[in-house]
Amino acid sequence: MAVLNMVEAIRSCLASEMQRDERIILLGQDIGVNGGVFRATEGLQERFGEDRVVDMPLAEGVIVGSAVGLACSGLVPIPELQFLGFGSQAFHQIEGQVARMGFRSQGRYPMPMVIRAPFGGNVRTPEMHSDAHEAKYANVAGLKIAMPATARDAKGLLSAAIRDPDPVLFCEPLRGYRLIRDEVPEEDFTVPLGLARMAREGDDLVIVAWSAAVVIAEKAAELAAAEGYSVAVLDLRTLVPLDSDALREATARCGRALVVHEATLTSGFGAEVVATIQEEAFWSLEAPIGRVTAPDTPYPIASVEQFYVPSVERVLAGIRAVMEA
Amino acid sequence: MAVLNMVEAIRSCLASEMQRDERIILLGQDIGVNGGVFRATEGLQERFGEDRVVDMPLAEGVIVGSAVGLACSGLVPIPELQFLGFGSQAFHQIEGQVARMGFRSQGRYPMPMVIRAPFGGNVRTPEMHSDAHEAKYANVAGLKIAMPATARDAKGLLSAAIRDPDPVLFCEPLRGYRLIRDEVPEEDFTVPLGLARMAREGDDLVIVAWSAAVVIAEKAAELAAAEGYSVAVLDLRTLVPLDSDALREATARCGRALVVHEATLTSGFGAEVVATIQEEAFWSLEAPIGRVTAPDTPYPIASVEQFYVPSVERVLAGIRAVMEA
Amino acid sequence: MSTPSDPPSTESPLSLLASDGTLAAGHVPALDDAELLSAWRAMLLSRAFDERCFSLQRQGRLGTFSTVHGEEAAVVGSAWALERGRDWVVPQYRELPAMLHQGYTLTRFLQYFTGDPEGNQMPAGVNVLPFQISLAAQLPHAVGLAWGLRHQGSDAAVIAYFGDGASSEGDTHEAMNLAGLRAAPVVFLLKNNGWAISTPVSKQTAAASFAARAAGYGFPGELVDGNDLFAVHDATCRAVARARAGEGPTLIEARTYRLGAHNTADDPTRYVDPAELQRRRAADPIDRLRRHLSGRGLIDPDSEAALAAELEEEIETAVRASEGGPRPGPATLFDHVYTNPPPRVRRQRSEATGEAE
Amino acid sequence: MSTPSDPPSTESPLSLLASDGTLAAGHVPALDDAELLSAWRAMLLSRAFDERCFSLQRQGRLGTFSTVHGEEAAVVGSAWALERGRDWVVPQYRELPAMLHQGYTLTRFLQYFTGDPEGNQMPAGVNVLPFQISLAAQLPHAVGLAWGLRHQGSDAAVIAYFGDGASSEGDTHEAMNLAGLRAAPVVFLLKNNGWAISTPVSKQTAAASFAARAAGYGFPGELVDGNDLFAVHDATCRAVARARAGEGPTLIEARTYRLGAHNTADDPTRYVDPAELQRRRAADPIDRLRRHLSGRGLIDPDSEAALAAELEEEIETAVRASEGGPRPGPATLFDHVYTNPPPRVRRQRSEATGEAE
Ligand SMILES: Cc1ncc(C[n+]2csc(CCOP(=O)(O)OP(=O)(O)O)c2C)c(N)n1
Ligand SMILES: Cc1ncc(C[n+]2csc(CCOP(=O)(O)OP(=O)(O)O)c2C)c(N)n1
Ligand SMILES: [Mg+2]
Ligand SMILES: [Mg+2]
Repeated sequence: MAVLNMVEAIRSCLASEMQRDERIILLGQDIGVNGGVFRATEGLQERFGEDRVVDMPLAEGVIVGSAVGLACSGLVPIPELQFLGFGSQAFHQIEGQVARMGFRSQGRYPMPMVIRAPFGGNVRTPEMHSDAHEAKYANVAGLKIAMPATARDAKGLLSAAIRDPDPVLFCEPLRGYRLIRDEVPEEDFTVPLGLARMAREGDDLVIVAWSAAVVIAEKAAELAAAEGYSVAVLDLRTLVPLDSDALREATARCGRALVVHEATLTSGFGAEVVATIQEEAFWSLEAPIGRVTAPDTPYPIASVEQFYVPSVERVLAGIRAVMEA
Repeated sequence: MAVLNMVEAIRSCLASEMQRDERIILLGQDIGVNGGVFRATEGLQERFGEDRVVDMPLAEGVIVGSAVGLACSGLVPIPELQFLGFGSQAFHQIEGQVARMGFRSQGRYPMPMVIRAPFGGNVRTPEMHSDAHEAKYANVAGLKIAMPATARDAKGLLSAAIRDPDPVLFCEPLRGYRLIRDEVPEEDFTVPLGLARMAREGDDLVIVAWSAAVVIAEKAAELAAAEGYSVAVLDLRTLVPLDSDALREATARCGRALVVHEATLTSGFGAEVVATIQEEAFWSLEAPIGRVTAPDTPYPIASVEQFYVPSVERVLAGIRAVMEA
Repeated sequence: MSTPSDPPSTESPLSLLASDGTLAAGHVPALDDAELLSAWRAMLLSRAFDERCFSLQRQGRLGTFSTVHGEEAAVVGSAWALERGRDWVVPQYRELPAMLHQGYTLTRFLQYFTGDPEGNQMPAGVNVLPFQISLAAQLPHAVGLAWGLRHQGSDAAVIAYFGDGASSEGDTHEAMNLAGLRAAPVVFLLKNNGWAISTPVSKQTAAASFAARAAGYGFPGELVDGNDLFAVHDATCRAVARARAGEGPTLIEARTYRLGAHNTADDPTRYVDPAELQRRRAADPIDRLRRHLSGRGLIDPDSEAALAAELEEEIETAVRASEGGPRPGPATLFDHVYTNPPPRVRRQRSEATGEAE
Repeated sequence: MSTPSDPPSTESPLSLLASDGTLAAGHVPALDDAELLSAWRAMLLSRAFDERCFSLQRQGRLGTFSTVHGEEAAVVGSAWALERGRDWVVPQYRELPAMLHQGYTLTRFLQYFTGDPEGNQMPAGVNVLPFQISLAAQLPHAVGLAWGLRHQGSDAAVIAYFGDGASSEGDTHEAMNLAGLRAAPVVFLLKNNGWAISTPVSKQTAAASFAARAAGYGFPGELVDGNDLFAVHDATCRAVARARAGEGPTLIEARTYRLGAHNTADDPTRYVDPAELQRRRAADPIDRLRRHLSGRGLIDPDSEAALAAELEEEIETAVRASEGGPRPGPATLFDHVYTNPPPRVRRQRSEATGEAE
């Protein structure tokens, strides 16, 4: 198996899916000649032509909105938002259209669409490029949301998302594009949507995380081991569907849980994880579930982002707090 | 004290605030000659002139976006979204601009703005008019969110929101416009943002709700009394700031809690309430906190909305489930 | 007013049918007598159906809806340029006759507005997108649809309807700009009916015409008298021909007038000047076409009365067919939301319906 | 190219300064010699500062930023039509000279791009909105600002900068349409620099010019040679005069060219044709103005060298002033987010900073 970083895994997945299914069409800003600002689509226009890898004008609303129409015509569009933060410009199309068209048309126009969008901190971007908006989309009924934390999952979940008949928002961690590297099977495979991954086993406490926060969680768990705490890390992989079985089982085993995410605290998806755990495994809980998140402030200027994005130290402190509660 | 319905309370509040502060300017679709599609601004254009009550073109983005500029010029804009559902068209301006301008400009351009927006079910509207999107906005750092459940609070919170230097999203329950009627002081008063209201006292279980769901909760609590359950109803009034003291105290007293809201379950604001309660009052909890919400599906056609919006019966069943857990 | 010999204009509306019912000298209509009579029939059906639905709504038997009243020539004239089964209609919510032209039925409309969501499901072969409540949100869809059809080798044209109000939304701009870039086979049919609820066009834009906007996207725009069936049809036929030939989009602004309320919840007496309404009623597109058809001897009061009775019957049949269906139940909340529902949604469905997961 | 005697055009760019540095016959520039030299100075300062910042960025001392390189005439020519302290600048992110004209400083710019958010705080009296990263989101703000100022009796003009890419956003349309309706005193200055990152204008729109869009909003649009200081200045002065006189907005499309990378993270060799770049370099606006000023004897190589040294010094002073300030700490996450922070945010601040709530 080849070791790939996440952007390589995504690129190779897109290529093989496009090869497999000629209904697939990519659209987005700077994805053609430039190969995407992070090179996720590098070489694809050369290979599949300008008709299937389409440079779009600078307007997120119509990048997503025209994808709705492309899907109605029978194609499988994969629009790219250059950054998830600019998905807000397309929010009405995602929330009001993509997520509802199947329902509205009573099945006549399903939306087999994947919206790809990078996000996430600690890469020194300008304002609004790093924000973790996943909770806002998780509250949109009709969407599914994938947030891979490994290169292997990036490929397997992206293939699954493309083949899934429902619309999927596929969030890619900017920091992971180069830094997350792991073994990725060359052959065709999918990772089913809705199945969490136990990234690390442990008995005392389970950290629930997704996307690049899983890496932080794993490091903190490692350090906690030195303090005598056996900490598991559960990578949700997808927020919708949410793997409540895995949440229940991990909590039943550990009795204590901590959620870690890059998004702001209030109404972040961590709240849903907490609510689900206490619904599913209330009687197993030995302490309040902790949350280590960004504060309730906008993503800041790069010079202070290390105070904003949950760090290994803050997660470790969170582990201690839950363990000592 | 006069008994007013909610739309009357809002209208009279807007009038007295505009009288008090000539920097206030209202802008929105159909708010002038027509007085707003629900008559919330009836008579205000006649009284304050076309320069202060401005009929806007049909574009939510620029209704909110120009309000940002009006605020930069020193005015106090009160944009109206005809329906909260169409706030999605302005999401980038609310999330990316209104909520961040004070931070971005490091205090040079605060946003003393109130965005008014009706929403809520059981009024037989067409698609997208009833959706409860509050959780999406609660995840936007920099905003405050008010959701009154009584006519008195509508006036008192709206005055407080207008005078608050931070931007406030003010959500008004469509069903309450005519049906929620109570005593509203004629004189000037404010209800502070961030202070929940104990709408009903009780010892066995506390229902946490906001906006029109409070009315449903009160009715269910009444019925539960007949079954021997003493049920309190805590009206949050504002989601941001969140009154965690009130949540802690109510849970400490009752030991059991149930959240009720019109929005969809997953990543709804109920999750934040659950997470906060278990953080603040874990050791008082005698049973898992329940959630009675809409299912994770888009707001449906009017003929089946009674199955979608939490009903008195479903809340009552929720009470029983938590009590029996 | 411009005449058939002038080039398409964005300032002076194309006019082919004078208010006295005479056709512009030299204009040979593309509609033959049979087609013309079918258009006439569709306009009368629309008017009669509006009235029937309005009264059903007042009796509480129908939900809130918007009539076509006054805009029949704009909708029918444009739709009659399409070929059913080949071309596509992307509606807003006020274009029922265009949907019917494509194979949608009165019964489904009534079903939908009495509360059965299946009424918004277009049967296979009916090339229509669902009603769109979010103003202008359908325009990006129309462009994507047109682009996608062409991508797959079709020569279909897509007509997208929207209003003067919807024109102000960002979606309209983004969609038109993309359409120009991709030379998408789409006809943007802007029905300027004077109002967006209570907002007059004068508060919607300072532009002299909406049609002029097309130049800013690199394709032609044309202003037409929207109460003139022939003018609307003529302009749309040319636009559809351009679309099929791969020449790209066209924007047509059809100036018409909303003779009724915005919808059944609206009270236009609050904001419409009665004298203005009187003047506009005198320009009713149905009356104008009647004068023309009578003048040519294609109809007379007897034949019109017979037709009216036939339409009444058709409407009654539809009303009866739409009634007595099963009341939708809680499963309706869930069906078609997801093709593969998440387990949580399956559980919610089972809780709501009592059915197994 | 159109000349001063022609009416403003949206098709043929206004050109006053020929590439050989000669001024169009009959044109009397509004800029007197002193103003002209101050504009020249601002252009050279911008170029030199770009170079300095680029190397600071490469050394890791500055964050990602975008140079003005190539667009100096467009920015300076337009900003020099404004009166500092009276008029307003609403920037995107590539208009530093216009911000400096209003009283913003190099030091603040460096502060901001080395990580101190206070660098984006405009001191009182500096009539500038903050940098805007969300493309076109500033245009509704500019319209609201212009409207609000006028509402309060001011005769200030607001200039809003944006690019060819940003023009495609819905915000641009909504803002222009509202500006027309409210006759807002705003000048929309579209710098068409040929690129939106790697996307050429030919993939941004099918329109022949952006300036033509103004007609669709009921106000004038004008195309100008954006590398011609005099043309940009002349058109902006007329637009500002209109704004002050209550005659409403103007759209100016300044055709220029991005001679550098999109920003310090971009590699334009992936998509820019080197031959094209060569051609564009030959049309550098600074060289053109140099020829003009030399021809008129206002500068010579000695004076330019002296000026360059002076600018170098000014830049070094700013670099030094921006250094060694306190590193921002966790309080920076919280300050100014809310004026009255919710208790939860107060607690988060106290946890992050160790300070009392
Ligand atoms: C995005 C959005 N904003 C607001 C509304 C509420 N609304 C419904 S119809 C309407 C006016 C529409 O006017 P126009 O586009 O001219 O269409 P018409 O009704 O005249 O056919 C408004 C404001 C909506 N449905 N969608
Ligand atoms: C709403 C939004 N979408 C995408 C981006 C990412 N982005 C940053 S600059 C840029 C290109 C901008 O081009 P243009 O408007 O022509 O301005 P220029 O950089 O040429 O001055 C893009 C796509 C953004 N900042 N904002
Ligand atoms: Mg209209
Ligand atoms: Mg550009």
